Amino acid sequence: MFYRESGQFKSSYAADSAIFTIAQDRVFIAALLALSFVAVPGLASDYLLSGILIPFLILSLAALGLNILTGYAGQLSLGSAAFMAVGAFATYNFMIRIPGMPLLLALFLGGLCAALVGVAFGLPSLRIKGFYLAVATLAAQFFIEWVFTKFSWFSNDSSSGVISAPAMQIFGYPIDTPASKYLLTLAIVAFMALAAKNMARASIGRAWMAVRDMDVAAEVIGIRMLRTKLLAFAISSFYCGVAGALYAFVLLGTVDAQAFDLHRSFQILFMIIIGGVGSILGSFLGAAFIVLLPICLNLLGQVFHGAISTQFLANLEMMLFGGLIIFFLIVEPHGLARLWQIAKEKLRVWPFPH
Amino acid sequence: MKQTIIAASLVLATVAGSALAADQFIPIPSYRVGPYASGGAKFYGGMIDYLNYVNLKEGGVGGVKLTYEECETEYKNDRGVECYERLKAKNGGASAFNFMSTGITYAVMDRADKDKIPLMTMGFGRADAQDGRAFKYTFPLITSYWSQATAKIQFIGQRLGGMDKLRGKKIVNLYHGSAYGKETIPVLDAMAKKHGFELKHIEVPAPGTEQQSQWLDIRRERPDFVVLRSWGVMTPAALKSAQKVGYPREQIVSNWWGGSEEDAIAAGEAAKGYIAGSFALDGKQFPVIQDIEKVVYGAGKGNLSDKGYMGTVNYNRGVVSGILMVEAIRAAQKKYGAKTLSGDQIRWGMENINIDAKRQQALGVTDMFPQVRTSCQNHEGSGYTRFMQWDGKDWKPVSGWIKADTSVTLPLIKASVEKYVQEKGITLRDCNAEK
Amino acid sequence: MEWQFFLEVLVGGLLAGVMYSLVALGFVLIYKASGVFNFAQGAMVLFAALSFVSIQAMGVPFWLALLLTLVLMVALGVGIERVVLRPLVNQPPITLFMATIGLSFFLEGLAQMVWGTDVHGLELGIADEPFDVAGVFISKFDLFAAAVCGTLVATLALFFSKTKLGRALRAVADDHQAAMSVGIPLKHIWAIVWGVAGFVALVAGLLWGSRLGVQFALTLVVLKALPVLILGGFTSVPGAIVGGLIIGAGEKLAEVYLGPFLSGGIENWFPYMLALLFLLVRPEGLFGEKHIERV
Amino acid sequence: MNPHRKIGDVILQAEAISLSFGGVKALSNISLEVREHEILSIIGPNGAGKSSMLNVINGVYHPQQGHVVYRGKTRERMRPHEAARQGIARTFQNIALFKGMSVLDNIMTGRNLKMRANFIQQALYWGRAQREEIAQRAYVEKIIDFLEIQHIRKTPVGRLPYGLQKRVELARALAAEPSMLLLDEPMAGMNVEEKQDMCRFILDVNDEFGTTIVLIEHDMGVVMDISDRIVVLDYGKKIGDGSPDEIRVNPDVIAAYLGGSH
Repeated sequence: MFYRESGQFKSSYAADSAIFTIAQDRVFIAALLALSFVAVPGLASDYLLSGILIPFLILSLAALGLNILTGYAGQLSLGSAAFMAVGAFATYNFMIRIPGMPLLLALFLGGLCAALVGVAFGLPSLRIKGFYLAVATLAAQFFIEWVFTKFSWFSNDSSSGVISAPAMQIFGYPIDTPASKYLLTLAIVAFMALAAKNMARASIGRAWMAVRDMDVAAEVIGIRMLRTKLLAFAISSFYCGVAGALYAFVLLGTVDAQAFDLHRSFQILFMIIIGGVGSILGSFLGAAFIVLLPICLNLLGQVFHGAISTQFLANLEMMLFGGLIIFFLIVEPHGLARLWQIAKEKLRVWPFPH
Repeated sequence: MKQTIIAASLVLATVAGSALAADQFIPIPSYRVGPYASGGAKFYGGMIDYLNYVNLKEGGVGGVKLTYEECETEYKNDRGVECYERLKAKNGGASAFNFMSTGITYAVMDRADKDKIPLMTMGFGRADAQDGRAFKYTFPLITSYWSQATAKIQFIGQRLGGMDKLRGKKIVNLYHGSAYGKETIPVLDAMAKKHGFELKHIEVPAPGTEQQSQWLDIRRERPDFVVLRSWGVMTPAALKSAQKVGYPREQIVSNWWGGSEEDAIAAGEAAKGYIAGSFALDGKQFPVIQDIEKVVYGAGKGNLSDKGYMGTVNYNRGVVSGILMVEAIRAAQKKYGAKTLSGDQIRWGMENINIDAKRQQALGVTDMFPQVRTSCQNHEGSGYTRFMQWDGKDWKPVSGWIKADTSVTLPLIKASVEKYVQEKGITLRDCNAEK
Repeated sequence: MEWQFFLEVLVGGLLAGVMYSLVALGFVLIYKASGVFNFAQGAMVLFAALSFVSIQAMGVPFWLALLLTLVLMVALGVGIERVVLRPLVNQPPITLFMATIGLSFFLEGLAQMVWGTDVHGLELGIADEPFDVAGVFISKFDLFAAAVCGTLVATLALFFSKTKLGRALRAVADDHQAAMSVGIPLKHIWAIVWGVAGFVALVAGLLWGSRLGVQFALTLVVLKALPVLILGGFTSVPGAIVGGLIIGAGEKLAEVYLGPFLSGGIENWFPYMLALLFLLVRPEGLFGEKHIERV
Repeated sequence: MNPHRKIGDVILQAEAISLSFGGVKALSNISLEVREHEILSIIGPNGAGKSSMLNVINGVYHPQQGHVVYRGKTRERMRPHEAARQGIARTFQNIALFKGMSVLDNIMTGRNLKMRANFIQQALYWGRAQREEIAQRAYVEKIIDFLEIQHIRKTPVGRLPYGLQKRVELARALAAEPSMLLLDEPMAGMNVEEKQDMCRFILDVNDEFGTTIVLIEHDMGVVMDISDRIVVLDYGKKIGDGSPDEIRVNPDVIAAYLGGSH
């Protein structure tokens, strides 16, 4: 009843191709942004900010990156964490080797390096498809992990290969409190999410989806396979690279290659599949699910503190996590984003479904 | 998403509500699932048992009850950070964290500095953190990686019949291909230079399930000893591969991460004769372990799922971690009074731990771990390592407590600290002024 | 001496490759019959090995424990097919893949909840003292493992070619539609394939378990099987064997002879690069059929 | 009948094309010509190599022998997207729509060639990207009106009935403003009414835009009605080439058709 589009008519193609065509959606997103930019930094506890929201946002960004490649362009990748690592180490080196390097520029350059590496490892996608490509991207995962562990130049010759992020500031304003770190992350993620949405609905996004859905037909209508696929790899890796740099600088404050191991790649893949392959919103929903579920299960377990052995609870958590993934896939194989869409469609006609 | 956050905070609120005032809160960031669960469950079991033991036996420390809360890290950095943030301000504030993970410790070091909460990195973590002037809140208690590495070489010297016998000998450093594995390369290089032995570094790609080529290489090199810097599954795989190429296990010396029962048991017969370092001995012969069994398990409050794990290396390490935590609280209470203390006050306590022979006797831990005496500058407080040999069933000590060769470690620490201070733009504490 | 060393590395690599093939085989069986890339294979290996040693630890004799575990694994395989995969039939491959990842979490949790997180040793009664063949050391255990693997493959080959069930399985692998249209109950077939995969996981679990100890890290052996899969093709049993041999020998030789120039530790990525390069030349894998796209 | 009679010069020549897959000959030594503005039909029994011929023309397959001359240029191993750039569009025998996208988006992909904004402008939805998007949308709407599919604009193509999907595929091909349109059985599986609609669209396209059309179709009535010329293939060989009236009386064609089916 409250979520209706009746009476809202679009009078131009521009209005019809806007991101949010329904007024209620626009109000909702404005409220969400206001809430997250203004209310959350003021009200949320340190724990909520640095324990939950910052990792959630950063991983959403990485999921967004993978979703561009896998969800939109249809190229299955298991190497997202490696591109995160490239972003993190490149940003670090730009920061410490070039005095006075502005943080945002370093992040951008870090992302650019990741994009270049992404293109290099994207080349095989022209010949290899599906799971074969997925396993081939593991070559990127292991090779890049090895490079950063092996060659200490990347970690400024630290004996352990662990680097500690230098202090951050933007325009002289130090980024050192959870709230300021959160705002920085949020601003970057919001901007990049908008950019991703724009690309997805523009010609490049259509080219990606065309390649994904039927590559021969895509080529026949004039889409250049090489350019389209490599651009997907580049942009996806750029997103992952920036996410990796944020992960290292904002979340952990340190980097070592192991933070970007295969498990991280899988974690990001889970996010997009649970959230919704080929959906910007799905990247966020999936990240929320994967980040929050283990924490919630762990917290719920605390309620039984003492009653059940912690050992048992910890394993039960793991089983529930796996079980819920399967359950969600059976209930809605197209992810949380589709559930959300269905709910919205139901709401449009509520309370008179006929 | 919002709903989930609200749900999460609701759960948070209910859990936080169960806390009581005037307690001393000790966070337990444990790992009971995942690849290292087997060691983690015993370690944190031992630590919790000791805290309960102090509560049951003495009614807490100076009348202040010890409370704790667990948080599952799965040995993952991001989960560790989440646990740190979750527990740091709870129940009157966290006393100190012991993550038993180098990665997580690195990830929370900056945060801990800011929040003024000490990190116990007993036996692991940044070796240079033993310099308390630069690392105010990090405590690599008893022995750092670097100290252990020098002890390993000294132990090999003992086996050969004197340090001078090392000259011209050949030692292979077989290390885990990770930040952790690479950590001791500079120290071993320095030891090789000092004692004139030939040193070859061979990397095992993580996780180390496959080591055939490395061991074939070792067989070709014919080293007098292999120094193992292993982790998790790499240890049994190394021992099995050594057996495969016929390399005697008596000549393999590992650090403490490769020196628990599970490491040796997994390798079965191949582990017999293998030697590992440790900062805490195994066994139930120590009075403190027996007393825990009587008091805690007698009252049905034991944390272990199977009492049979008492006395295992990891369990005893957990107890040692509990003891050091409690001794730090005791020391801090002496200065600040018997009340709920802040993380910074516990930090002072941790800098003033003094477990001498007399105190060891009183605690019932004589010979279980070396004497510990920390200070503002010295956050390690001991530097002793002891070596044990696996006889197929148990670990048997085969050396006395060996002190780290500080002539090698200190210059390295100094250089590393200088670099850290410069990178971070901080100034060293003046320990004399703080007294 | 140098050629002896080379031979040693080569033979060691080939035998290690057999161990990889063993894990890859489990993937191939399931992928061939149902098109599912079963990521939970590693968890099944862990589950099998952990169940076996835990049952044995209760005092059950070796062969009985083996039988009980076999029954358990087959039941598990059939159960997975029924509960997880049947409701997901006709979903895209990536969804099925994801479901098997969820499954691997579930199994890892279940295995450790039921049998505990302890690390166990596993002795199959083969003392692994090296075998001296004209100065070349060959591992007795690896020879034994190769023999077991050979027997397993031979058994599977007989099963596929000689039994009615096996022929039905092959028909399914060739063409689901065709198999259905000649009246083969697909659901039964899939259940059986998952059961057989459970059996293969048990064999792999026992051999790898006695190599590394029975512990959580057993799930990691999957990483060694994946390059074998891309090299040999997801659908070819001989591909899994030959792929394993190439990967095993290739990575060992590369580590020993190429490693020193790249400062070592290249064994993690080398097999993947090798497989990748190979794929660029032959995108359908070693024994895969060339796929002609029709529009 | 076809009112439009302005057939121009030969614009495409396939010369002695041979194509085989792993020993199976799909096309052997086929030559044919396409003239500007004409409607050329390729007919023949199943497996005659009709689709393969279209695939050769727009670069999906590369023949082992022979070559294609298009507007005076001989080309070797051309990729399909280059053919598209030269103004050749096509539809497929088994519908090749992008299943995950809406009707509108499917047709918009046909306009991709006309878009010049780079991805950064697109990401910011700014300047040229925005202008282009709106301008191309306007063009696509014209095609949507032309093919009378306004009501399904936002529907995902997977949910559409077969006949409409075929029409959307035609719309996508038309969106590229092709000078030559290859249609692979555009009326297969349609009822009489749908076929009539489709015939009308094809003739209108040819009429209004002057698009050259190469058509594969089984319905002889339709073929004879709308074609300017017909090429007949059988087992990869050309057995007839001429106007509908010539083909009707060609003895080889009659033999192939009657012999094949009776």
